[in-house]
Amino acid sequence: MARYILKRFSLMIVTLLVIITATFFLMHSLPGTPLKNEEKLSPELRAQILEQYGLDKPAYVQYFKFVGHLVQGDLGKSLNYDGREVTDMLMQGFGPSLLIGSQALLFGVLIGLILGVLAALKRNTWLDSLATGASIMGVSIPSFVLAALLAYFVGVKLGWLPATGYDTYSATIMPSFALSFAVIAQISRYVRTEMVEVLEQDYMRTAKAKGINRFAILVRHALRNALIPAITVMGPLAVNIITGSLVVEGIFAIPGMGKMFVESILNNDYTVIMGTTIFYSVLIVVTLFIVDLLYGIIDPRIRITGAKE
Amino acid sequence: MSKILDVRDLHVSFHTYSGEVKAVRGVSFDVEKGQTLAIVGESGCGKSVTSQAIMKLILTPPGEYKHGEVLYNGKDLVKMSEKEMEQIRGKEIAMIFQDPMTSLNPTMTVGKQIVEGIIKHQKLSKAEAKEKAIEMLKLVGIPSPESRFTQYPHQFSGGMRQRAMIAIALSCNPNVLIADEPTTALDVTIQAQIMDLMKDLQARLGTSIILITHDLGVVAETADRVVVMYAGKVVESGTINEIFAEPRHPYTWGLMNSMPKLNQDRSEELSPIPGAPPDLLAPPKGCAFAARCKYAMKICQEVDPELTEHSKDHRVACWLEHPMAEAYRKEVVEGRESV
Amino acid sequence: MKKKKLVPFLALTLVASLGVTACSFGGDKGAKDKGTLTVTDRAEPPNLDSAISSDSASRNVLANTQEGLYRHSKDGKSIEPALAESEPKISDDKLTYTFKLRDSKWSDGKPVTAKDFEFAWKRALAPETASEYAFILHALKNGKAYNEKNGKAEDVGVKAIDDKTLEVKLERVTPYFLDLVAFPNYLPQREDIVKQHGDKAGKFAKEANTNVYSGPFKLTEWKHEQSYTMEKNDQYWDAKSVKLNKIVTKVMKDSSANVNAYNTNQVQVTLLGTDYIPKYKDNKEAVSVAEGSSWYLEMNQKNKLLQNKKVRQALNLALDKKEFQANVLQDKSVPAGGLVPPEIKANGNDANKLYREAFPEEPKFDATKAKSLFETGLKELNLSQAPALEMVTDDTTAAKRHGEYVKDAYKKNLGLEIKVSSVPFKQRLDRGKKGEFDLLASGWHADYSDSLSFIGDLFTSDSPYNRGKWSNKEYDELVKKARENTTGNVEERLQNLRKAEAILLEDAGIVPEYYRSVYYMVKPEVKDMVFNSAGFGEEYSFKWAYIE
Amino acid sequence: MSATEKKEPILSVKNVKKHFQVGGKKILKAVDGISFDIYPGETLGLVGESGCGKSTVGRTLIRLYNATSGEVSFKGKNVHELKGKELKQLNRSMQMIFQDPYASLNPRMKVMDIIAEGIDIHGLNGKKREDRVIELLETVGLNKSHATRFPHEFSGGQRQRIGIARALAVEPDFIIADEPISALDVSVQAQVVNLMKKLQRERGLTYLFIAHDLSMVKYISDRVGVMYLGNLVELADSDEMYDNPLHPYTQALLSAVPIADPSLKNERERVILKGDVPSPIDPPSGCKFRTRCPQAMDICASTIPEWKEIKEKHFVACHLYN
Amino acid sequence: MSTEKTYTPDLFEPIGQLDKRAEQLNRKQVGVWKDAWLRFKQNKGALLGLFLVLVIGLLAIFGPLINDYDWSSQNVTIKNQDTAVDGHYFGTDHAGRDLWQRVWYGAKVSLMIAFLAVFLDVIIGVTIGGISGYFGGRVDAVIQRFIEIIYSIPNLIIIILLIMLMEPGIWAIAISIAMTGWVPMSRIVRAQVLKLRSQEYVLAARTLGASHKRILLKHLIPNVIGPIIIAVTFSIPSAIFFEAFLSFIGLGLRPPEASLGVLISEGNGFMQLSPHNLIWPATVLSILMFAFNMIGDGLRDALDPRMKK
Repeated sequence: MARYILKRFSLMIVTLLVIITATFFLMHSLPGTPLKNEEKLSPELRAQILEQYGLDKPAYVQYFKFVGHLVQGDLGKSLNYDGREVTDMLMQGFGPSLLIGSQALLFGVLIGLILGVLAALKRNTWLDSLATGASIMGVSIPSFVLAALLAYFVGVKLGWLPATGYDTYSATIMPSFALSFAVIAQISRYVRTEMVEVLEQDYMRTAKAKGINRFAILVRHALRNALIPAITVMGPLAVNIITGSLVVEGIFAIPGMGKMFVESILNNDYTVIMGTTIFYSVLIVVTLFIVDLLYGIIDPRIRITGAKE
Repeated sequence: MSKILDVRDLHVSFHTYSGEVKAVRGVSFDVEKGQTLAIVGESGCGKSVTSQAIMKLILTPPGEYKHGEVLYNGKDLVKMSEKEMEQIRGKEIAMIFQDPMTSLNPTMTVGKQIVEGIIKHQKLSKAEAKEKAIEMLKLVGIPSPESRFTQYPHQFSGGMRQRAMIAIALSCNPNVLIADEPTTALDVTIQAQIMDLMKDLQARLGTSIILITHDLGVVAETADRVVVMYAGKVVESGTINEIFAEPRHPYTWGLMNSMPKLNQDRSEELSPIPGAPPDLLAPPKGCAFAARCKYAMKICQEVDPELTEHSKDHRVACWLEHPMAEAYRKEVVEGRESV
Repeated sequence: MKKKKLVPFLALTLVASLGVTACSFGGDKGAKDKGTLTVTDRAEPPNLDSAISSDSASRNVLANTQEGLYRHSKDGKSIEPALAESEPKISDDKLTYTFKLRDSKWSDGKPVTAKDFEFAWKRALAPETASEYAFILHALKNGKAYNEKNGKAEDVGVKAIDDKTLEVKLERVTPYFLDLVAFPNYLPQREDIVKQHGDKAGKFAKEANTNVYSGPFKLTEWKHEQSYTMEKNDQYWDAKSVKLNKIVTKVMKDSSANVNAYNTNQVQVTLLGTDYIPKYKDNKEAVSVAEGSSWYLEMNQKNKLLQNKKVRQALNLALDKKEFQANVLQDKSVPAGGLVPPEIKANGNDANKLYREAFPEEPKFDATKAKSLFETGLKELNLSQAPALEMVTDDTTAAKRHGEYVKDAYKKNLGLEIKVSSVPFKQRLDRGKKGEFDLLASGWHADYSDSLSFIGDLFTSDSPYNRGKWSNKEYDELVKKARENTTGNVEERLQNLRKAEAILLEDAGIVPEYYRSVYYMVKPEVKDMVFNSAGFGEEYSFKWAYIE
Repeated sequence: MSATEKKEPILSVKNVKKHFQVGGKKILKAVDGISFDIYPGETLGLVGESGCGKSTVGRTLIRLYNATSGEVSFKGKNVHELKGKELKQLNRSMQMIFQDPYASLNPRMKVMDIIAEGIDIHGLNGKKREDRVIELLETVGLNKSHATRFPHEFSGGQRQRIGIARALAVEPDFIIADEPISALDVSVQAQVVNLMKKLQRERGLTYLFIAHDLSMVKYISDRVGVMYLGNLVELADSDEMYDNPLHPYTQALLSAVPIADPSLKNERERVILKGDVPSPIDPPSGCKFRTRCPQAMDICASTIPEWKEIKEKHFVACHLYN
Repeated sequence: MSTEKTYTPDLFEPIGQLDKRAEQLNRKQVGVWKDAWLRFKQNKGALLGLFLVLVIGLLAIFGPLINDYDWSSQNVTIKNQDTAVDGHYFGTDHAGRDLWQRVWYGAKVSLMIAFLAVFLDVIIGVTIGGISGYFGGRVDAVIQRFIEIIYSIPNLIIIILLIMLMEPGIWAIAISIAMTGWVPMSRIVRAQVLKLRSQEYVLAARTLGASHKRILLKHLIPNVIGPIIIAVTFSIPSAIFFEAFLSFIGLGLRPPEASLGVLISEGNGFMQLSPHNLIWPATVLSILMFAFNMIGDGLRDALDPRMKK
């Protein structure tokens, strides 16, 4: 097990290095500089400020410098935000994003699970149609359209929940919901398919032949086996939520990472681009890793191969 | 002896996109206390469906109980609610399945899978149930049952899995054990172990067994009575000796002749049954076996023969049994014996 | 068994994330008491160091929390002495200004001294500060030299004679110097505070509680990326004029978020996004504020077609600026006939009148004439058909709309195909700088209220901001005269600038389009909030604002 | 045609090993040094329980796997050194019939194309392709109308016969039948077995018949080899093997076969083996069977028994016969 | 005999075994694809999806011929009309352009981008997955590590950077989407090829001396097509979504070019003033996503042997 984790860990490092390198050079080939007041800068002043920030050096020199600092845990300072520590900015933005993201994930997984299980159990009944309908809506309506509609109709027209901002807990409900919609859809579809398959497995028949009641069979035998494959989509789902948050955070004026990321790219804010990229990459890589571990924990068959030495 | 289970004119269908598959088309047989009844037939003949139908394990939909009753100690199981069935399953009638690989839940320890039924039916505490489960594992011959108790099915070999299945099935002392091809997936040496174990346990516990198999060898060595099925129907039934010594249905003949005997001369040809079983989506008119039957008569294509009693136990569904075909039958039997 | 661990795991994640963020939920926001005003701004101030401030978000905070020698007055159009006791003493050669400071205190009770100004200005010019807006202090003697590492700090023309007297020497006659002094980069700074937090990039100004304030309000809370709060500064010299106790500014970029927040009474003042103008322009709560900016098309002189004067003129005449303003912009922007916006002063404080009032220039549109000019131009170039042109614009909504309109108009009126490339702001600048465009949609905000900021800084042959490289010797000459005006004859200076602009327009060096204005939505109960229509520095001031 | 002793073996296997690498550094010794000969026109049966390596033997002979060591010579040539034309020739003269009638036919190809695959590959243009296929179909008891159908329309027995026709298309001398009947119903097994015997009679084919069904193996084979955990433990003429099994494993195997005659039920003495087959990744030392052998001795744990001809043409590897 | 019926003796004349009939095939001849189609037809939702895709496809091609406007001409005097007058069936947009024209033109562009992206997905995915699966061993290990790395890269970052580097256009967007979209495709192909490679019919072909080419063309590819088609029908809606998403955050096509994403992005701004600007393109987008997902579900049920009953 330890060896497996070590192996995964080294692969993670390589992955991150590739991402960092690719992003760094792609980013540097973007036109323009990170200077925020470029419009008004005379060429002399511009050159001088670039020198001040060390941006006049060739990209590879900057790259090695960046990696050097990174190894020491220093992500550098924002160029656009006049030297605010990127780490501070990330911590600031991560809070709201994490809350909304994890709420969306939790909400989406719970609802999706319930819908999926119901649909599978009541195959070809109105409940199935309802659940399928909900999941189809979820995949068909883009989160950004949904977010805009929610903000206007629920927030402004009905006034049920705050339309924007991040002042009260209630303000996090709509953005979380908008983000969770796609999760509900994916999870419920997935769980339904898996559940239908599991319900037809031989061991379900064995359990039934033991005289265990329906509910116990469902909980003890079916659900867990149906969930195992569903866990594999958790990684991509987390990524989806991150993607969705880029827009949804804007629409609801949530001071999160997504907003920061888009802004940094538009501003050529090199250090922040790198910071957010690394952060997102770590998040994804770690999520995938956790998913794999969870998989091993939940599915005893995997644990053995995972521990194989 | 008393009948513990009496299946009467059972019909089960499956609804698929291409139409209704009539998997079981009127099956009747009974099981007596402490005896072993074997149901034999080729794959797709409806023997597995019949066995699952007894326990009401057929998923509806796509399955449907069209007609018939399954009387267990006089009570009709087909009419029972799911709740009532839960009291029957595992406790009164238990079942073991063909493929021990897929029939055990891969994500639950073997111990838990045994304990589950014990807790449900015997109202024991968890600790007592565990004790009982370990005892069962010991009974079915699994070495070091305490450590095996906490292992998962994938850590068991095929034979051990089937033993564990038997432990599960027998843990609540059922009156009837339905064994659906319990050894098909196993090697001969393991098959011998398992069959031995089943016989041994039957002798100790007095369980009635319904043994579903396609292997006449296994039947010959274990069964008291035999039901031969073809295309969803019973074509012949009788005691073991009647069926093996004096088979009366051409299909039964076919089954026996298509296997080499251990002392069979290598230059002698086997006699296979030509063709393949009919498609139960559209069962043929008349006798379903007619098309493959060497001795088919005109009527076989027109009218389906009914099961008729040849002797007290021995019943056959074949037009050759009809008085009007007596002469022909004699001819046929003589022909067979002369070969 | 293990399944049960999944639910607690997820729950734990949620709890953890709640924990991380719980602290960021403040108390009751958007409180409706009369002392508190809630507004939005589109961006988070990167930091509040006046030496490096270069964006409107930070200027909006600086102008309300700090006080300089001069400030924009209540009418929103002129300037008035602030920490300067009165008008400065100006030497005869108009190169030395001597300011007397009034008695005033920082928010920690210490007096504001002339030293604080000297320190702040020199710090802004210091090369290691790397202030992107340092050029605004280049008006000071040796300011540019020091800033560009060609001079020493001691030689810069700012000096605290004593605690109350500040002597400023200028590089050359600058009639608009007092306007500059009202600019946030000319605010004072406390050396001890800056040094205490010791960071060249203004660490002291990155949080609410690390700085001291000389203005009407002090920053008391700063939740980054989310909101910041200003409260009344009791130490402020004119505290009696200040009526608001508290201003909460929420950071909201998305225009729909802004409107939604306004409509649900979460905020009382917000900037109206382009898309919402048609819906709200006739609303009583909509307040139009002229920006003092000019928007125009630059034509790349590397392109053969655009070298032809008739073609350029045709491009100008073929664009109906009035229709564009009325139907596309739909706000109170003014269709432009010239380069300099009407809010810009004609001659600094000497002749306090607006440039466009002095030299009105109507926007021109004549499709027929444009077509014939265009065809003549093509003939001159021996072209039967004009090649398609690429127009580079920003990728904001407004810029995209603009691009669509121009494309359609030239196609309709000239039969000229335009390929519109909407690119991010940085890319637009980059392509402009490298001359990778045929037409470039540009805009210019004044840095100081004088027409030189447009005519002088933009279209001389050597100007880095002259992206199309239109060049005219006479124009250059006239600008040079106006800029290096050593005689102090302001009337002649003004005439030179005017002549230069006329040359630019006659030769169609650019296609002027509009002088932009923006809409704010302001709840009726908000009174006396000043929107700065002078067009530079901060956008609004709360000093006199109150809630009815 | 009967097996003639004078003839040279058509196929000679000498100490062949096939090891697989599984999960890193572990080695699965699927076939661990076996030797035997097959003579023209005979059928050699190969029996053993699942995982004993019998299928691997078949696949190694026909070069689906490369042998780890040892030599397979077919008609005097080392199979594993063939290249180009000679390899193609081998592909023609040695063919294989597979176990799973559902997996052995490409579901996307018509029967015509499946059978003609060998003809296409080897460019056998002697006769018209179509006629040849029809002829082959008729040989295996099917007919012309079946040629345009897809495999999924056929029953298991029919599919297996199509598989045989495919192998016959290249006119091989030697056919490896890898459990050709174990997936079939009893009534159908005989169809295939009869067909195979008929073909052997008519065409003088040589078979390696791999199976776990001992009664069928005895019926079809001239000689039978028994495998256990990658090794041959016994090899003899069929009748000799069944009448006089020497190796304890063979004895147990034979006694475990259920006999379809209830009258014999109580007469047979059965040897029931304990436990399961050990893992081939980590097999027991010495004689691999010793852990389940009712007659195991001390020597069995330490020494690998020698492969010896105990009687004429009766080989066994067991310490009991030393 | 219990029956009271009487039979005539001629009925008992032996007729013998109907050997030939016994060899006859029972069911009617049904090709693999025909069979899939029969299954597909059973699925009402999938049929509806197919119908909707056809309708939208036809409208995207022929819709613009129905009225007399074109998709790019402005007429600012009639902007934002939400009623269908003068043949403006969907009204007009903010620049007075005919929304009917723009929606169908946009749908066409979106579909083109999606098809292009998915086409690239297939090319890359099938090649890499095929090589990885077919050759296995070390080649496979290397490719799989590589894919693991690609998979962990937050694709959005790469896409955004690429889009900013390339001229935003149909190709740029399609390439960006395909950059990361091929990974799931290659996984599917690899898994299939790995499975098929050891199928007995492939072994049979090998024993017959078939070349790699023949095995690939005759045996592997025809059998992988099913899963590829399924994957394609699920990739198309996600590509459509991604295009819309990129446009929404301002990185897609530039107006006056239209795609559904551009139209939604523009319409979103006018949601409160003239919602039809958002509603029409959002509806068409949602219907497309819905339809392709339904088709995908139907195809999966029809082609995936796992689901076969």
